[in-house]
Amino acid sequence: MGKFIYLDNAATTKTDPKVVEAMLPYFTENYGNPSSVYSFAAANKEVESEQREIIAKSLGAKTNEIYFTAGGSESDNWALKATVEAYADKGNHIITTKIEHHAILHTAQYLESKGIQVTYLDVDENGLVDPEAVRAAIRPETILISVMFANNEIGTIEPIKEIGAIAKENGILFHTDAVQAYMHVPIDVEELHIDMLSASAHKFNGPKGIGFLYIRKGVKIRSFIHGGAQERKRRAGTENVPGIVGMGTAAKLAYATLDERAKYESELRDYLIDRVLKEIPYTRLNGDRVKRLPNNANFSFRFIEGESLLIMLDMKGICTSSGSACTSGSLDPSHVLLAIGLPHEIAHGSLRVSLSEETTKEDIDYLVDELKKIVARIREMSPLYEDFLKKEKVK
Amino acid sequence: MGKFIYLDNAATTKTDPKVVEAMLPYFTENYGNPSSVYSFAAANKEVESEQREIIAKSLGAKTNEIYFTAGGSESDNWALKATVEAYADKGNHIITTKIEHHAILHTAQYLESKGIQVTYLDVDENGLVDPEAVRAAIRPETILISVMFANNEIGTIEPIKEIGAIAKENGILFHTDAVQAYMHVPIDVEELHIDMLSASAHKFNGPKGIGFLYIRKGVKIRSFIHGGAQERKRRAGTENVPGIVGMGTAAKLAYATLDERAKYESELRDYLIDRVLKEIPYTRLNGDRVKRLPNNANFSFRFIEGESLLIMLDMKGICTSSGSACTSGSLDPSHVLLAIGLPHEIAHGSLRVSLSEETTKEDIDYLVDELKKIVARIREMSPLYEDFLKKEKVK
Amino acid sequence: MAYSEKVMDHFEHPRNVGEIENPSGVGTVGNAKCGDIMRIYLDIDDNQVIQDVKFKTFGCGAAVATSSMATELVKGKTVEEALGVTNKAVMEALDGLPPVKVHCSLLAEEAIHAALWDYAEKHNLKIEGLEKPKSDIHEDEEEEEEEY
Ligand SMILES: Cc1ncc(COP(=O)(O)O)c(C=O)c1O
Ligand SMILES: Cc1ncc(COP(=O)(O)O)c(C=O)c1O
Ligand code: FES
Ligand code: FES
Repeated sequence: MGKFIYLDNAATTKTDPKVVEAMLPYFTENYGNPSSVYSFAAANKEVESEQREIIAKSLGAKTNEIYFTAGGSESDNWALKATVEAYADKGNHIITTKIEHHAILHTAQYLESKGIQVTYLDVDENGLVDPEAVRAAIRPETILISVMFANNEIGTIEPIKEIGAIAKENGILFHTDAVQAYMHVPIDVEELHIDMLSASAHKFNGPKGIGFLYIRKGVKIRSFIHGGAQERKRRAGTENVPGIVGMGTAAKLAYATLDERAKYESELRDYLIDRVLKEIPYTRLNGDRVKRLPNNANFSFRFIEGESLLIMLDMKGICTSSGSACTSGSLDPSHVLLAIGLPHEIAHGSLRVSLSEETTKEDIDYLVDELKKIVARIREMSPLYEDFLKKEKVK
Repeated sequence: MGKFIYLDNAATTKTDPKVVEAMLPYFTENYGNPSSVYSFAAANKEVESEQREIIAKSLGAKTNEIYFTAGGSESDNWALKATVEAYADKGNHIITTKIEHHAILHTAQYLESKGIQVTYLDVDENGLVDPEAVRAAIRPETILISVMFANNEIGTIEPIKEIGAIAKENGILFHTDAVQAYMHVPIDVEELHIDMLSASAHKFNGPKGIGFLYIRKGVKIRSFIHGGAQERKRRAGTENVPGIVGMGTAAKLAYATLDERAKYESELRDYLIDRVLKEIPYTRLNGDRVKRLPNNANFSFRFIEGESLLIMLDMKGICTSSGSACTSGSLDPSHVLLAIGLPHEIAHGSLRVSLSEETTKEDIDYLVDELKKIVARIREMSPLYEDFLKKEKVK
Repeated sequence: MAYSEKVMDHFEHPRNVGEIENPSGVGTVGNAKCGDIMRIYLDIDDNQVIQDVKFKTFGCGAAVATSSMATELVKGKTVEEALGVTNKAVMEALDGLPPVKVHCSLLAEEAIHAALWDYAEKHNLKIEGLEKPKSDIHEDEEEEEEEY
């Protein structure tokens, strides 16, 4: 297969073999339905609750504040839709931002179609939300503020603590989509005044198809999936025991290494950013230089279209992405890059590189060397570059 | 551990080791996000589509009519909630039955709280829905009929074909919760006029946390989980590739053995039913004697409370249940048993035994032998039995 | 993205990339806003035979491959024959394109037409069947079912 360098860990991660090993017995041996009476299955209730505890601890939360879901998208949908229902008598306005993941944005748009008022806050050129803008957007009928912890495309980490404080001060619920941040930066729901938090296991070396929603005790919460009495009657469906064990195990492993991983990855990330900006002309870094996920780098190369770049990198065995994976079916430029003010044609030429602890300096060097060649080659082909050079000459 | 006889396959099944084996590479090797551009991950799109095809074929459906979900409960919620939304301009009435799984019932009740009219049809003493009652319940504003394929407690198989025909005749959508029936009885969505069908992998030796909703082409369908463009923009969330492969593999294996399994299990089931009814007095079979799932037997033992029975069987290494697993948190007698007309005290003393192809005649003999002893022992303790015996004596 | 081997080949080794000095005709279509611009240069001799053709493309893999294939298809053809090189012909020559990428092949057809139009204007010719190219071809692009 030749070279294979996986640099799209923001899209999904490899499930840790230790995680898979922990899951295995729950498929063919301890396969009981945790809601059953007999001991064979009831033991799985215990196992589940251990995983819940691991996750709760990692957030400074209580065990019964963690609700398992099928992933980040379900958690986001649940948080928004259920809050809007439970707090309908208080108001009908929610505040979010223009750079949320589609799991929030499309849900908010859906809610708009049901008569909910939604404010989509602007961000600055680095993708930062201004806490004062949050404050200014609050109305008497505001029931929820939902601001992502860190952006999935440009990696910017939002001022969650400040926003949490403003929410608390105003008695408004605060939800954060931490799918990209959880287990990549430290999070304490008390310190940050977070009332609800979404996460997804496959973003931290856990399995796909499992995630959770943290819901602070006291928050009125309605079911999103109605039915059986699982998850304290809040989320119906036979528990995905192997998935839950996988997520718990991944959380345990990731929590233990959080600091050193963050340090390692951010040094490598900075090395990557420095080399690219220095060695490839007409290039910009998207997202905040400092307030950024340890494993994320996002560049725009002028005169270049993203897909060609991805395919050429793929031919060299390098996996990267141009925006979020789940919208790659779409041909529109990223709403995030437009929100930070990039013109369309530059937004089209962006590249997201997301590292893992397994990424090496050699990988990065190989990436940058290939990138230089590929960018040069695509620019050769680009009518925009031609026009640009002609104009430059005239000057 | 001594004896271990698992007779609760309606609650969940053992994941087939072949299924687990098929899933394994998708955790640690082919872990790519199927929506990504590069070939490493895009290959998973193909794999996904192969699984979709296996499932479609097993139902006589088209590949693009299968939508993956996180399980039966999500499928049921999606079918009902999205239909109500998409067809709001046509009407606000849905028809279902009193013996549905809670994933349907609680969803219907939720919809009632939103102003939807719901008719809950009665069933006869065997749990059968009368197709003519369905016809009689239809109103001009009826938009959906949802009748389960087979009941999860008493195993009764409903007259789906007749109901499907009535729905079709009247231009009304027909959904069936086939979570218990799929891969246990043959289903052809064309022949049965089914427009939507819910299924869950862990009920046919696939993994937990994955299921699907069949949606006939042409049915207007809204998203239930909003976000990314997965599942033809209908169900957001990074695809659970190992889960999907697990479900597809399980479907393939189960489809190939459907007839012989059904034959084997129903013979064993009949042997069990005959022995119990003959050897344990004051006992009745719940559910239809003939129109019944091959693997389900459900008994009521008078003067007995179900939980004691389960625990004593558990002590003998036998796993069974009294109703559906997901309501075992509740102390109410089963709504299904009440719907078929059992008085409360008898409904409390019921036992569901659900077989698998691994169940042997020896297992059944052991169960019946133990059951006889246990039932006798509990009755010894029962004041109801004491009263009954005294009354009998007087006669 | 399921590209055919032909598409990948033309993407990896695009034919006729570049510029022609003093071309007989040049056409640029597309819109950088939508993420694609294609420019085709034609060198046409006195017998209205296309002697040389070059392209530049800012666009996705399909756009690059269709540009490359389109230039191959028109090279050596007469102006009239070149008009017959439709997006369908380009797609077929590439063994097809994924549905979301069909419009990229339209771009190639449009770019050739635009270059021919430029040639006709410069030489005061009227070419039968050639219409003034639209500048933005993305207006009527359709994806699958609409609602969410
Ligand atoms: C008839 C029926 N419908 C729905 C469900 C829900 O399926 P799941 O628990 O996989 O969500 C079940 C089983 O629990 C069932 O038996
Ligand atoms: C910020 C953010 N939110 C939500 C999601 C959705 O998570 P999932 O795909 O696990 O449903 C993702 C990733 O896809 C994400 O990056
Ligand atoms: S006696 Fe224990 S549940 Fe009622
Ligand atoms: S050129 Fe528009 S997406 Fe291919």
